[in-house]
Amino acid sequence: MFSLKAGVTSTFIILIVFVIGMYIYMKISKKGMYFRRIPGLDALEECVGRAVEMGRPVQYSPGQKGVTDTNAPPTLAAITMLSYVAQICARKGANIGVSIMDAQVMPLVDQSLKEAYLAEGIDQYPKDGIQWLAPTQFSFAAAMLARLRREKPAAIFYIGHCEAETLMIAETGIEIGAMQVMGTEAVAQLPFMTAAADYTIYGDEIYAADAYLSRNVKTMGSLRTIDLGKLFAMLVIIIGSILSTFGISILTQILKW
Amino acid sequence: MSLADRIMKIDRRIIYALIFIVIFLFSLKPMGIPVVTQPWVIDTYKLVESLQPGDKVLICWSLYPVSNEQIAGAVVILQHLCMRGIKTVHFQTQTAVDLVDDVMLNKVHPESYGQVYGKDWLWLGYISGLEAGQAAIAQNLKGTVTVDKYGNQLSQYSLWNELTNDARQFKFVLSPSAETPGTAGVLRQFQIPYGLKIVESGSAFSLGSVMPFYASKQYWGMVAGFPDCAAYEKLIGKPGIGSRSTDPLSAMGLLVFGLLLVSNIAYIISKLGGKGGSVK
Amino acid sequence: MSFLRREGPLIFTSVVAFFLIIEYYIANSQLTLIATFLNRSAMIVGAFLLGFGIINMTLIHTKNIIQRKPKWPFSLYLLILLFVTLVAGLIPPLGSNYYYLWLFNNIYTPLDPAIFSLIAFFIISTAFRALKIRNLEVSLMLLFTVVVILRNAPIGPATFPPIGWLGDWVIISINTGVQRALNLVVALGAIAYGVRILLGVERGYLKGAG
Amino acid sequence: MISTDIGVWIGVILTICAWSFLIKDQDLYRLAEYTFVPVASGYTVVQAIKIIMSTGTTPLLGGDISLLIPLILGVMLYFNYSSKYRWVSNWSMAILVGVGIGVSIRGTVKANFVDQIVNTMIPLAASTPLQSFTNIVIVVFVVTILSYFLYTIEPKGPQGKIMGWAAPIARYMMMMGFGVSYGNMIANRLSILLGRVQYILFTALGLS
Repeated sequence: MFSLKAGVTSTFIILIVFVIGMYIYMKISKKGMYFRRIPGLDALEECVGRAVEMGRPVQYSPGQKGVTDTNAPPTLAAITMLSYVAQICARKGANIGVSIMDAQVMPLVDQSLKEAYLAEGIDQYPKDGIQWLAPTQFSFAAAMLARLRREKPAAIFYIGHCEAETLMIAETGIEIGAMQVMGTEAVAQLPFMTAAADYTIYGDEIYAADAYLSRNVKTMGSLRTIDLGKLFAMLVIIIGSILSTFGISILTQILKW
Repeated sequence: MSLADRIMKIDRRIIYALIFIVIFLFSLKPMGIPVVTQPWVIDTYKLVESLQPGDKVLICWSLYPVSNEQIAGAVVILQHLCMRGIKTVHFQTQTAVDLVDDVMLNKVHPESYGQVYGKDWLWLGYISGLEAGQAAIAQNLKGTVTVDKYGNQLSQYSLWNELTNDARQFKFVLSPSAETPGTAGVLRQFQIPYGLKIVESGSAFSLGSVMPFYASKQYWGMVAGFPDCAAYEKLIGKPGIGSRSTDPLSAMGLLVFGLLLVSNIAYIISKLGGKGGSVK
Repeated sequence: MSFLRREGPLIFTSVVAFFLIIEYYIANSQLTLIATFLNRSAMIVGAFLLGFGIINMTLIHTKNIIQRKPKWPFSLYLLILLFVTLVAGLIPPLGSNYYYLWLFNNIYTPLDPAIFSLIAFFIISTAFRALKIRNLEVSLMLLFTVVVILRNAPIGPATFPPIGWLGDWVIISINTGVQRALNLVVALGAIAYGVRILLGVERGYLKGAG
Repeated sequence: MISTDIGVWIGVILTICAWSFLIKDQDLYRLAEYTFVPVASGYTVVQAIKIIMSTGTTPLLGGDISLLIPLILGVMLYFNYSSKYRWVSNWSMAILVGVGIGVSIRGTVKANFVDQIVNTMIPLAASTPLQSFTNIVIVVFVVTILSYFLYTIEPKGPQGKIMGWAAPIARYMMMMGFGVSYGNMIANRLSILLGRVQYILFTALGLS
């Protein structure tokens, strides 16, 4: 009745071990754990500060996907980071605008802006700045480029799942002289961010934003588990390729079990 | 401001104008720059040549209408298939409207080879579920679809009645692929369980994902981008979109190379000049 | 009340996700039914959310028109065209009548690649500005970009065969290695992030600031 | 033969309007933008209504009472506009996020983690020397770049020393890969532009 499907047994075990490991590390992690610097996350304050000095607005976009498919994690991570950026804006008095492509995130964006402003003791949050520009990739890009030229923000944050429109936004951002922080889990877009943006948040660094910015002990502990996962992957790859050089495929068989 | 600095701070509209001029000029006046015929193109050509008239090929479209490289590759292979009198069955994993209509009716023109819809080619339309949709077609073709894209009962077509539920009836699967599940899905759903040959129509990107499997002959062949397309068009003696595109692409490649060269030379000069004295 | 507002939805989230994850691994027809139902429900609820977008867009442009902001006639044009498209789409047969398909095929279909093609210009001007031999990192990027550009221009391999061979090799080896490593990294991050949301320790979603 | 199809010419005009972004002609571009956005929005709304009808109301009227739940949840979303009863919509968002997190965790572990590891366990000595070299490069690249993304290893002690060596090398490797992607993407994007140019020259103007 409750039997495992074929070919996923080892995956299931890995997932369970991972979850248990995360739970344990979240319990035992202590304050003052070492954490590598992430320049893109350090730059959030600086970018907003520069926008305030120049008297120009801040532009934020949480990527182009919604929350019901496999792109939910980057989108939610982008909304987490939005709440930090909005809080900095509220504190420094910067005007923030949010551009949205997938209407699914609208309630979440609205709520996180509201609560970020409340946390700084401000009742009125910039509701008019939240705009749903368009629902498809290139109609969104078209509207976003026009909005950037119109409003001339001094800081652009483009974080979340994104595709080809990244470079259009980045290049227009340079044209209007904005400082740009971009981050994505979409590996194919990282080269363009590296070339065009001032700060790039690479791959899974976008998921670490909460732990990194809040120094929350629990979430920091869970990052330790990710490190162990990476070490596990490195080890298995090294041992596995050495074994397969000699024609032994036992590790492959175990992982495909 | 020195010349080097001026080059580095050039108005980008000059670059845009250069791009426009080069691409329009070379589209209008092709120079006939030669292309290399890659081994995977020859393999694809030989595979189609080895088929008998009346053999069947499955085409799994996994892209949107903007992927014109992949579509161009599929068009030239489909033209070759039509020439050889081979029957094709199409389905698509993306919801884009009228994709195959556009490709088959406006670009391949099967009627000019004497092919008739329903007898020589069939369009099953959009199959939902991405890779699950591919799996359904592989395992249970007859049970998955009952009407074609136009909403007509499939049972009235002679080609449909020739088909069985065995995926091995297809001589190979052609996969024009730019989106998920694409050729990776075809590999998992058709090649590994049924041992079908796969031909990919992709772009230069496909090379990275295809090569390991091409070496093990799981992917039988490939047309990767316009240059391969042009080479294939030469093999079947029917110049088309590929041959028309290679010259502008060559010219643009050289233009980009030149621009990068100029910007770096300017950069070096301004660096060297900067050491000697102040540059204003 | 607090349970209905915050904890309740959070627990509901975790339960829904738990069923979907378990269903992937365990063969059980009841579980599959539940998972299918949940997936379907998410599709339906997600479709409702588009209303938020349309309301937002309509409000913004109505405001532009009422306040006579600069270029307000454009806003009027947008609202009219939105209305026309919606009406055309809702005439039966839903989403496939002649007028709706005409709008789609003659406006949407050419504009999509037209906007897409702007990237061709941006990608070259970005390369012109950013790819300079500033330091070893950027120089390496420049070097490999140039190799692949020359490999992809048909004239490159045709006049100088080694460039074709080298270009193929870097795509097969170096690109594969980098992409695979980054995919692994991203996958681990996403899994851990998902688990953190299910355990309710992540700020942001429904938890807000503070 | 110059085209006589009005649709083709609308396409050409809109394409040129879109390209006018490059030379800062605001109104022409705005025309393209304000034409594109409502049509795309209308299209998406019609798709959404189709989804609600085909997976929701039609089976519901056919007797599947359970579908009342998502339809009610969908309507509950609109409590978001009320400041007092806003929390009601949290329940609807919960099912969306739950499904999103669920489908992303379940597929990712296998497809993007385990399968990627399996694909990277390749023989370091293959049939040809070139193939062996390729395989070694892939394995070395993957392992080095993974080490760069370790967050919590302190840069001291023996493991810190290794990290200190590996980190810059990993960055160089990533840059090489990014260069390859960049070069590839240039060709790809140019082919999109070329498609538009050919549309104007050959489809509309009928040159050949």
